Amino acid sequence: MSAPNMAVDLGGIQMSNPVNTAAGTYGFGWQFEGFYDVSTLGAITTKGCAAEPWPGNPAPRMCDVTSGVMNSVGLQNPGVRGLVAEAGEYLAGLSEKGCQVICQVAGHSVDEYVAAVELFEELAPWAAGLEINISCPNIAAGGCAMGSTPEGAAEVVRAVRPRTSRPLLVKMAPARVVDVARALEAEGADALSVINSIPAMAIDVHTRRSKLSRPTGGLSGPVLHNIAVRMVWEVAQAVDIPINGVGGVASGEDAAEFILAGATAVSVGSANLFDPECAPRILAELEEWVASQGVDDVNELIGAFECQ
Amino acid sequence: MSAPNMAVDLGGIQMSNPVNTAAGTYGFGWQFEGFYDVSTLGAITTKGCAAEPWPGNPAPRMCDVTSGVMNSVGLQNPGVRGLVAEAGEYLAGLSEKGCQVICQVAGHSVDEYVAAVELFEELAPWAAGLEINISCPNIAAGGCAMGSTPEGAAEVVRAVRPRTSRPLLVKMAPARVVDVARALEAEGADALSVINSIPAMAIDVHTRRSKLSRPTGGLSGPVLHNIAVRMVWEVAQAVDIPINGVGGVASGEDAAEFILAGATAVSVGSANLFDPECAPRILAELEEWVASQGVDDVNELIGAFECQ
Amino acid sequence: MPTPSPARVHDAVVVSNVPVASSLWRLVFRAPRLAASLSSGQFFSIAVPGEPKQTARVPLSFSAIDYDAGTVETVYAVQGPGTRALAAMAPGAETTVLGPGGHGWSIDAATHRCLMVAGGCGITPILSAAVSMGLEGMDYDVVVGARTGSAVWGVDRLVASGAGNVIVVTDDGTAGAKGTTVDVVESALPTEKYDLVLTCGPEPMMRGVAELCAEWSVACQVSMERMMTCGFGACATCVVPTDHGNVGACMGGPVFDATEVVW
Amino acid sequence: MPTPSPARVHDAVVVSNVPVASSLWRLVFRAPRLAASLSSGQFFSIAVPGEPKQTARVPLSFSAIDYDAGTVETVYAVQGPGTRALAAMAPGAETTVLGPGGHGWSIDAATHRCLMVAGGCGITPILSAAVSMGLEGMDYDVVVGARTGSAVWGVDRLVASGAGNVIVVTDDGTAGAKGTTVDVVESALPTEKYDLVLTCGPEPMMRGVAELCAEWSVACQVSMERMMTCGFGACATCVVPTDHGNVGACMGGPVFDATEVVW
Ligand SMILES: Cc1cc2nc3c(=O)[nH]c(=O)nc-3n(C[C@H](O)[C@H](O)[C@H](O)COP(=O)(O)OP(=O)(O)OC[C@H]3O[C@@H](n4cnc5c(N)ncnc54)[C@H](O)[C@@H]3O)c2cc1C
Ligand SMILES: Cc1cc2nc3c(=O)[nH]c(=O)nc-3n(C[C@H](O)[C@H](O)[C@H](O)COP(=O)(O)OP(=O)(O)OC[C@H]3O[C@@H](n4cnc5c(N)ncnc54)[C@H](O)[C@@H]3O)c2cc1C
Ligand SMILES: Cc1cc2nc3c(=O)[nH]c(=O)nc-3n(C[C@H](O)[C@H](O)[C@H](O)COP(=O)(O)O)c2cc1C
Ligand SMILES: Cc1cc2nc3c(=O)[nH]c(=O)nc-3n(C[C@H](O)[C@H](O)[C@H](O)COP(=O)(O)O)c2cc1C
Ligand code: FES
Ligand code: FES
Repeated sequence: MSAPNMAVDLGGIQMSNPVNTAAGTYGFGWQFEGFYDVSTLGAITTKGCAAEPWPGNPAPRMCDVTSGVMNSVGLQNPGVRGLVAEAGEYLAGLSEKGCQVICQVAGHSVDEYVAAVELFEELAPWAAGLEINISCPNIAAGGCAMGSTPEGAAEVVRAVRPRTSRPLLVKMAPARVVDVARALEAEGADALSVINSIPAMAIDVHTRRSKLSRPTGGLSGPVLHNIAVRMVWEVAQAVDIPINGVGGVASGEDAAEFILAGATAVSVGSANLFDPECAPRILAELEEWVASQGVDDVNELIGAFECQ
Repeated sequence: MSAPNMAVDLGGIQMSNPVNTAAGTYGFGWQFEGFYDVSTLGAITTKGCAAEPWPGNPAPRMCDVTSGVMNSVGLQNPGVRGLVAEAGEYLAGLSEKGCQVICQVAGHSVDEYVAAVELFEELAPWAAGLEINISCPNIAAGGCAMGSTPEGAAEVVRAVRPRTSRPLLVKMAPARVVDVARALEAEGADALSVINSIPAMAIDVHTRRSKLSRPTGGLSGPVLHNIAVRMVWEVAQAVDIPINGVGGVASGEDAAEFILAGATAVSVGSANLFDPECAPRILAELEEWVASQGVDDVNELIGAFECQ
Repeated sequence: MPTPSPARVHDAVVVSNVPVASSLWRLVFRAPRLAASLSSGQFFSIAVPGEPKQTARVPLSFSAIDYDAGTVETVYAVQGPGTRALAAMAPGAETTVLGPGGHGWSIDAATHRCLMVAGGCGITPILSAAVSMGLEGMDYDVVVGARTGSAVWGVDRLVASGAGNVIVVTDDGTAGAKGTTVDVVESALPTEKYDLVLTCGPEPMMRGVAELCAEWSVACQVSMERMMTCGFGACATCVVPTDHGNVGACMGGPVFDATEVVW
Repeated sequence: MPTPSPARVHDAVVVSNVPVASSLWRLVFRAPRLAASLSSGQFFSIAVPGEPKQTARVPLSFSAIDYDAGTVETVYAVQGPGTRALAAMAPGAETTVLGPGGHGWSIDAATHRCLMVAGGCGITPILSAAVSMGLEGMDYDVVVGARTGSAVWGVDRLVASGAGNVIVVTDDGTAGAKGTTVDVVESALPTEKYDLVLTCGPEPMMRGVAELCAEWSVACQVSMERMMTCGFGACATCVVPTDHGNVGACMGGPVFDATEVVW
């Protein structure tokens, strides 16, 4: 049997395979070139960038918890210009080699999102799509403060949608996902990334303080995988636009679960940090699984979960 | 130094210590008598019971996931009369020995909740309080279908509140906890149990079917602990009634995190199933921690999390 | 109050743990108080530390007990994360076991002649039943089914226990006859005078055996496998539908009278 | 594009792993390619399989390398779940290590005389610095601080490396003088002619040393500890505030020029 077709269309982003990376866990991509040829992935998503640089939160920004980590990075980023200066050439080359580059967009307010989108339009012609992050749990304004209600989420997309003709993804918070997804689809989002990290809290019981520099942080890793699969499944039944499944992917089986639940693409997140060689392995395992299912195209398996 | 005071008041339920058990993970209590003297715990919460017996869902009702389990028991229960016939005498004795018995109440509709509360009023004089379960993720009607919005949650409590003068707890779903908690407080709930298991999905990628007999189930165990701590902290800041922290407690430190985040009592859940001797150990560890904090009363530590 | 399970948490130390057939492993561990308390067809649950994907204990039957050494033997199939992690436990590894669990085979001394039917890793509780019956000098035959020859284990031990006939069948005919255990039962029941059938294996197989027993009015006991979270009656995750409602396999089973089970 | 980290994932086998002082353990593992690539003050990150509470790798400095054997030595403090699980790894245990990470001490051959200041498990990268300087025949003294005498480790090795003075201080005076490393630095800087100070230990200690160095205009390098999720510049969880903004400790450190750090 010949190798199955692995190419998918994520809301207009033509990926050679479904494996993408999750924003904030993959830097700007070049960090992984020492481990493998990044262009073998279907897409990468770059760290969320705003129009102007953000310093992020103070340390400690990370703590270990059961089967995962919590972070409070708070979207430290060099701004769109900084990204382009640091990695523009590299990312343009990556895109030429057939790996799609999705640039994540951050903002504290609708105006900031618009400003960042406009800068990407101007400076990043190589970007295959933009992902609007309305779900960061670690910033005081913007992020999940806006993205956790259908109204707040819709407002952001309504404002940025007219500013770009490129595929527009929205990174969703793990809250009220069905209502928010419907609102985002109605505003013209081309695809949805489901989900961002889940707000959580870890207290050092000896000092009585948070283990992070903020009271709460974002939980990620294998710990949230089954919650994310459920949310992808719920969203897939509610909207017609494609979904990028994110949360706890560390193996081909984890990725396959998302695809069966209805995801077109799958982002590898924290696993990149624990196991920097994992993404190509996950792709290989996924391809093996597709072949084992007796189909010749991964697209036949999207949403192929069988309700008993 | 003498042993610290561990007695707490959970919305009118006088507990000799903060350790409670989570409904559905502790049967009717007698199942643990072979492992230790159950009356040493501050309280136990019995499996949710409805006015009439429920058969629950078909097998498989449980699967293992990373650092936890998922279940779709669906509130199988013998009905209030069945509970009283099976365990009434035992529970009355437990209550006499100073361990408070909290009876959980299940229903598919407001009327069924009311009917169950009335039966408990009639048949279970030994119950120190009733816990209304508006958060089961595994039933088609009632449960979290009603408890995930402030309106639905309020409706149930409005109906049952006048039927009992005993302390009324409400077991909350892990959704919109601040809004729901405020609504429940306004309707006269005496305490809140935060949280029930989180809806999640596990797919067998070879058969493409759910690992449970339903598409989704409730995730529990260490995997949801840090999410539950965050929710307890959010609820504690929003309401003045006491909180019973539930989710992933497997050690005294886990219990201590809930108390620092604002919980008055703490329920041990799935850990009872993996490690049936754990509850008294958790109590001992908690007491040790209280002493280590240089206070002579656990009440001084409730909500003593220090925001930096 | 109803009687709580006699199960307790016992320390256990792995004595040996090796593959004995394709994907079947044989584990022997020392846990004297558990060993002394188990009876044939009961189960125990073993904690597999260090495997994040297996938080609950793994429930297992036992195949033999060495009372002098205080050890328990079990034969298990490597299926998923739990049993994979179990197979990785080396001699000397420490863990805890919970048991005894449930009730086992109920074997009446008046039984005339028994047929045991094991499919796959169902061999484990069947072997312990054979050993018990052998010690009592009872009359029994055993059918052992497997996918393929390399997956067959236990025939020597069954013979040594005192079994009359030990009949092997495999799906692909690479050992014994080609066919299923149900085929063997189908041809045996009309001709041989069995008054009891004990069976453990995949549910469709046990159902087939149970239906034949009903047809020929032979008493039949089935050992049901269910995902178990606790193993002592507290969680209701292990139910088997019976004609008197859902019954927990960990307390009301794992062995059921086949006529009670609603297949 | 900027230069990616030279870190790679290497297989590692534990050679020995034993306590050497109160709560300090010494681990030697074999990973020849890592051993060949590490330079003094750099770090590596080790995976601790089987501990659900430690998903990220544990970042550690090294104290010595045996190039012939292909082994790396590290001395670590048992603090929480990660290092507890590390301490449970027996000889023969297999895992993976990621490295080399970051940039280490930058030691100029023109350095006249160096003072090294180690607090607690900060001894680890200080010992490797001492060994390097010793091999170059350079002139250096070392201050070793600990809470108490039983927590002191490495004095013999420092002496053997060729250190001039090795001064021990403990908080409780049970070994060496009673006091802190900062006290020693405070009295040494005005009188002795050091032109470089290297320090690793608790942040308040390093800050104290850095302030004294600034006062006496002595170059000072500090090895900063930060929670690290990746160790190769991808996640921004390891930042140290510097006068030119937040800098990741895993790529821009762990060794920083003390004057850059905003304490
Ligand atoms: C009372 C009892 C006695 C048993 N005795 C034996 C025995 O002697 N030898 C043996 O090989 N196996 C026995 N089993 C089955 C054994 O418990 C499962 O194979 C094991 O739990 C699989 O876990 P896993 O993580 O390796 O596989 P998983 O990936 O969890 O599952 C693989 C398959 O095994 C089944 N399974 C998984 N967990 C359980 C469970 N807890 N209970 C029942 N089925 C499960 C599932 O249907 C699944 O399809 C027994 C089960 C029970 C309930
Ligand atoms: C570059 C670098 C080199 C290091 N070298 C050594 C060494 O040679 N010897 C040694 O004993 N320790 C060293 N550490 C610290 C070591 O990584 C931590 O002690 C270890 O990660 C603690 O993990 P834990 O789970 O045991 O404890 P936890 O329970 O996680 O934490 C205990 C305490 O240790 C600190 N800590 C925990 N994790 C980290 C981390 N990833 N990075 C920094 N601090 C942490 C926290 O502040 C916490 O208060 C180094 C750290 C870094 C960043
Ligand atoms: C260190 C770190 C930084 C992150 N930064 C971002 C970010 O900039 N934007 C974003 O949308 N998500 C961010 N996330 C969330 C991830 O993209 C992802 O949604 C989440 O971690 C769940 O996936 P995982 O379990 O595979 O990690 C970050 C996660 C981590 C661990
Ligand atoms: C097998 C099982 C059955 C449960 N049944 C109930 C129930 O009847 N009522 C209820 O409110 N919660 C039920 N729960 C949820 C627990 O009470 C608890 O809220 C949840 O498991 C989180 O706590 P834990 O992580 O400590 O288990 C059940 C959980 C499990 C694992
Ligand atoms: S496994 Fe818990 S009741 Fe049977
Ligand atoms: S640890 Fe990830 S960037 Fe430093």
